[in-house]
Amino acid sequence: MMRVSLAVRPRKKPTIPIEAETITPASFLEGAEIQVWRGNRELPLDEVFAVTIEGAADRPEDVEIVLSGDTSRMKRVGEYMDAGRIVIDGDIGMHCGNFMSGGVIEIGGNADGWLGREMQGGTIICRGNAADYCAAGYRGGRKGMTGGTVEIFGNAGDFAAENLAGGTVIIHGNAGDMAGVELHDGTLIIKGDCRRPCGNMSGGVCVIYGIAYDMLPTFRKMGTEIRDGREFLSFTGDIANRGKGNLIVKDCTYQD
Amino acid sequence: MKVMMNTGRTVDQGANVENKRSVAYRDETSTCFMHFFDMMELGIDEGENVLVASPYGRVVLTAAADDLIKPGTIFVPYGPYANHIIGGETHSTGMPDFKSTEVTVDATDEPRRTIYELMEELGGLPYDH
Amino acid sequence: MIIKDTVCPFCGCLCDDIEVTVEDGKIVATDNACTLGTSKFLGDHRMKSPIRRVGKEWKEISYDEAIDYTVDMLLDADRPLLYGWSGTHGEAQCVGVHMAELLKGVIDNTSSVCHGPSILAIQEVGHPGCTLGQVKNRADIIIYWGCNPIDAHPRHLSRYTRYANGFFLENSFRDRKVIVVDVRKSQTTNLADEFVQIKPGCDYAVLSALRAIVRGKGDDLPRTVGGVQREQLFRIVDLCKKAKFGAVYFGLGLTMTAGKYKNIRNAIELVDELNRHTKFTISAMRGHYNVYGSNEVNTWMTGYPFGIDFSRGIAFYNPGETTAVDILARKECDACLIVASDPAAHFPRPCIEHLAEIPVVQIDPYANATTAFCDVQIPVGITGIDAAGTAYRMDGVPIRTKKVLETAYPSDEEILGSVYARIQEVRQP
Amino acid sequence: MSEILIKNAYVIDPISGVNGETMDIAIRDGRIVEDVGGGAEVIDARGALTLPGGIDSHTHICGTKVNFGRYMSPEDMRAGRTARHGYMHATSGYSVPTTYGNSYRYSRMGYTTLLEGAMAPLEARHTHEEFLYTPLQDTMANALFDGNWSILEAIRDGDTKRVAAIIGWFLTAVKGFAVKLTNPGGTEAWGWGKDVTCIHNPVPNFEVSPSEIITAVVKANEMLRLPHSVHLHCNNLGKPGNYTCTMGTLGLIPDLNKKRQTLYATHVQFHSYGGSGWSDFCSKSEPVANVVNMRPQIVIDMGQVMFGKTTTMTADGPMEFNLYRLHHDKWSNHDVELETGSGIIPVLYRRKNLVNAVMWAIGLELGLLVKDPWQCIMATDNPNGAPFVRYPEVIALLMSKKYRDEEFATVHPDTESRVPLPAIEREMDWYEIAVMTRAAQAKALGIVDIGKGHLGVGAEADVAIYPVRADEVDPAVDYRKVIEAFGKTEYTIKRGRVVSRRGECLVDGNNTTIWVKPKISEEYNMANDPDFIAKFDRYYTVRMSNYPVQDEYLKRNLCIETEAEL
Repeated sequence: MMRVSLAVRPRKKPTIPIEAETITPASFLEGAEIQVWRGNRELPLDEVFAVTIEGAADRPEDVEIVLSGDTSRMKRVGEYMDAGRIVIDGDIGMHCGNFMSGGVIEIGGNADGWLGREMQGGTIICRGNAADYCAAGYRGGRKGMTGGTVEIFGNAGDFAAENLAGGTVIIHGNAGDMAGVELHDGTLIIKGDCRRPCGNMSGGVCVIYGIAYDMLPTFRKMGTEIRDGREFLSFTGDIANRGKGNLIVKDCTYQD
Repeated sequence: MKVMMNTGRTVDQGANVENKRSVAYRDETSTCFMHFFDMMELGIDEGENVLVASPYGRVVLTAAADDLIKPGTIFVPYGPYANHIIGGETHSTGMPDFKSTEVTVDATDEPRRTIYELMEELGGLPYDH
Repeated sequence: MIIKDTVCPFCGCLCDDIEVTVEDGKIVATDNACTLGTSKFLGDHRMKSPIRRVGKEWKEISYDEAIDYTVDMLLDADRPLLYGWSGTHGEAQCVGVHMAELLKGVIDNTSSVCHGPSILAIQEVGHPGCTLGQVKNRADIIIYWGCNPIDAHPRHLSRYTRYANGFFLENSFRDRKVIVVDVRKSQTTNLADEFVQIKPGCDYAVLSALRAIVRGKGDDLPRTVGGVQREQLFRIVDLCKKAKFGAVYFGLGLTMTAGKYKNIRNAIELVDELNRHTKFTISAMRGHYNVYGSNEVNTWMTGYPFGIDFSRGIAFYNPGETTAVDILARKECDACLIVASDPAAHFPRPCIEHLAEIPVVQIDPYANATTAFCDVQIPVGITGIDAAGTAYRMDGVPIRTKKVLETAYPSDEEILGSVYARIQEVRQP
Repeated sequence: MSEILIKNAYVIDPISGVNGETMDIAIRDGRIVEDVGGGAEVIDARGALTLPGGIDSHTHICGTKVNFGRYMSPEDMRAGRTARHGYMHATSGYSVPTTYGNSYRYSRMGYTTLLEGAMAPLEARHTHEEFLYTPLQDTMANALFDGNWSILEAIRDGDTKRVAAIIGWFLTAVKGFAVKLTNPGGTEAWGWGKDVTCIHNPVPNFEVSPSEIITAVVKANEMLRLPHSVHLHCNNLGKPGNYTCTMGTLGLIPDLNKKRQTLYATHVQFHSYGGSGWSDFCSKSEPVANVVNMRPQIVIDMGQVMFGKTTTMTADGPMEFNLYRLHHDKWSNHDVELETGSGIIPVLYRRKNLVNAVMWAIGLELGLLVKDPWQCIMATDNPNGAPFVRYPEVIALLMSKKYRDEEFATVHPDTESRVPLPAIEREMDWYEIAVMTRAAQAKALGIVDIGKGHLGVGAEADVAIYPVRADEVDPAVDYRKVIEAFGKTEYTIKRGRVVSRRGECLVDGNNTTIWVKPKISEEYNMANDPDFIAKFDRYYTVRMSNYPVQDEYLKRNLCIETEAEL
């Protein structure tokens, strides 16, 4: 096992983002010098982090990376990660786990926007809140997340699981506006409340255990079903879009 | 009183947008258009000042009655006064909530400030040559 | 001297039939222009020379000193933001893109707080549109949604829609129907044949409902949607399907409200659906006279219309992350060059608070709210009045604006060209 | 005075009648000369294949529609991104790259001249602006006349001279190079959401048919003595069974010009479809190629499709809407008042899709079945059939039966019963490829006389040196070497300067825009025609005085003046 500890050093301009897509288990195997970017300057990893490496590994599965300190502006950590483990003690910046295909990312604090964007596999666990576009897609693309699991223990921002095309997204708290918008396939579970879920949905499943506020008028009510001993309302839609998705909600309100 | 603040372009705002030091621009962008009923509830008349506050800041505007405005909402022409109390949240779309900020409106005796006074409050230095 | 067929550099209508009267080196009158255009042509109180803030004082400096300051500021920055651009010509915008590329900075234009969401929607579903003349000559139904042209684009109705006769419409006022959809009554709603008043924040739901009706699924809808009776929605769909040519124009009432670009996407998909029955188009009511040009220039040079981050050398685009309001509100830039716009008047408060903390240079003919946050401001000629150049109308038609006044002010293009040349000396020897 | 001497070049220069001769090429101040002094820069070509600079006579690289293709496709822009380095600006995009992306990628493939296939006159300024940022190729643009109201009216009135006069006015105003008809009449019908279904179908409200438009404009084009012929995108693009419409159209064309063809029919692959629907869709390349073989007045380009992702864009608005209804992806449309239309959608051509596989085969069949390579130009209608970076593969497919067979084995199995491709043995040689990629283009466009497409003394020194020994490599066997060689030149020389070397672009570039100006008598000068002016003022939304493209947009340009018979 290799354990890599990265402790953020104090920074003069702490809000200028750092782009660190090089922080993945695989890159520490190669032994090459790892660079990150602060704005338009490329810097060696150890200028930004105090780096401690214990043990050794010859495959990414055996690498664990632990980030500590203020990592809230560190973007793209774990991008394209395919195996191994990244543990983030605090908050993490945007695009954590983009295109991830395997392994585990565990975030102790909050995650900024686009957590697990276009994720293909693996697991992301966020103990705090996730900001907008959690498990979503890219501008202009037709497919968002296609596989794997994202689990948020806090709340999610707006456009959660936008363009979801596979995999499972579980939000234990509330989701914001337009969760599951353009959902094609896969499963979105929201344990709390949300607003205007699943607009333009064409397939897949979304279950909301709380209240769906401002439900869209273009979901056809199919009846009720029992989940965990409680009665839920079952809808199909979005009929604005020839949609065949299933939207199951505990309760809902409309903008009438 | 809690209301939803809408902002937008108006002819008078646009006609003076290249001359922000003008009284006309200041007067237009510091006007709080609201329904007569809401003004009655606040106990104010046309031309009196109101204090409009949001979690991001507070600003004094001059009330004007407009029966096109729905009760429970106010309209403030797009400009520095409205922006003084709008947050930087864009829902990750790049676009702030210019048309839907929840604010409180109260009657006030405080005077309305100039644009440069607003800018000074935010750390700017007026230029008035 | 009267100069005919002058192009108005105010709004996206880019009217090119203005007559400008120039006497003694000043514009004294305009003909055909609206209130907005006239005020711009007759504008006064220009800044005389570049200024620099020194402590609590303003000091006049030379153009060379101002350019030096700008160059140093930009070269020192880790993440410079180059913002504005919609109020200047394509030629200047091109220099801006080259500069952003060489500096590895972020370049964004005012569309991010205007029709940026419309662009995001177009990137998801495309854009069935047309030039304004197509509407003038053919459209028998016009829908204004979330916009108020009487105030923001005063001649739109007379040149292209309500009052404009065309090849296939000899009596426009009689033969065209105008529907206005908005959350509030306005001057424009008074001119409508039909006004649809919807509750704030309900545009998306109403658009979804209309799509369902066009698809013949209206019976599944509730009785009212977003404050609108279902019967009214049916009536509107019926009018649209019966039309020979329909045109939707939308404004910030759709781009700025909850859901932002998803509202526009829904509107575009409604128009797509209507095209299965008749001819329909949809277009954005663009604000600044050349905001569309800044999108065009950015696109052909970088691949993206706005919000482009060159920090890593290659162009990266992600509005919401690489757009000016987000970058400023999140304090993610450490210097800002502002060209032809006034963010201190038009941006939310947290953005302005960050502008106060970082070095700022502004290139603009007038003192404005942003001046208060500048370290240096460089006055320039007004594009379309004392400098000629290219602008793109709201429908993508490029028009060359004229130079009608002779002044000593350098143009945006010249100032930016000097700054770029100096940056090249350092970064590309 | 700058001088270059290319030594030991293995030259194929069809226009000059050179087929595989090892020789030296002397260049002075941008032109080919007899010889140069001892101080000349020497480039040793070491026997490498040396051709005149490549010419693309039908591509979409600059202008409103192309830029909208970029604008709506941030996902396409994620591919092909490069950072600024040296003289090269940053680039983005795969199927619709940025202007610099287009210019650099064409340059590394040895292309030095490009014709933008479709420019809406009202938006011509935009095309010219983008030309300024396409620095490594000379540029020119076809102006669209398919739905031009004044022309439709003049045709209805039977006044061909007036048709010519109007075309002349517009071409000069917009600094266009040639006359383009895209789905003639169909784009006007699309103004009402309709289309024309065959060449004899009248255009709503104008009482003219596509066949009348085509024949009148072809005559007018010759009256104006334009260097290029009419450039036609036939009606009914992409519809099963459209080959009859295509053959009917080609049959309309008389032989009116001794120097070149009378009609250039573009992307004929998309117009050579049999079947009554998608279920019995099949190739009709043979009858179409036969018509071309019998009619020397016709030149076509292939419109080859290659498998993969791309973006389709055309002035043919109704066709794009039909395509959108098949694909359900995003769709853009842009109608241009009084003139034309356009549409854009992204597509993915799949090997395992029967229709796509048939399309792929048809393009190659046209290339192989048209006997005279001067009559069939290699092109993909970039980016409609495929982005131009796929040209090297298209060339290799034309040169190697082995490669074709290997590819054929990977496509939908039913393709075999729908296309004649597997039975075609022909393998093109280097000379034929040189014809199909530059010489035929220069001749068809009528730009040989200004020094394009050949290496004779006096020609523009546009030269492409490819890293392949044509006398040693057998393209039918070593087709991989062909693909590699045509993908990246050893040297690309533009107007006597080395502009790219092994894929690196070395200069900022400074291109020339070529346009035409027919000299027309005062009697036919539309600028003085009261009816033309009145209609212009009434129906356009731009003032007539603001319409013409100003000189500022042509930094460096070459105007070809013609003596019109008017």
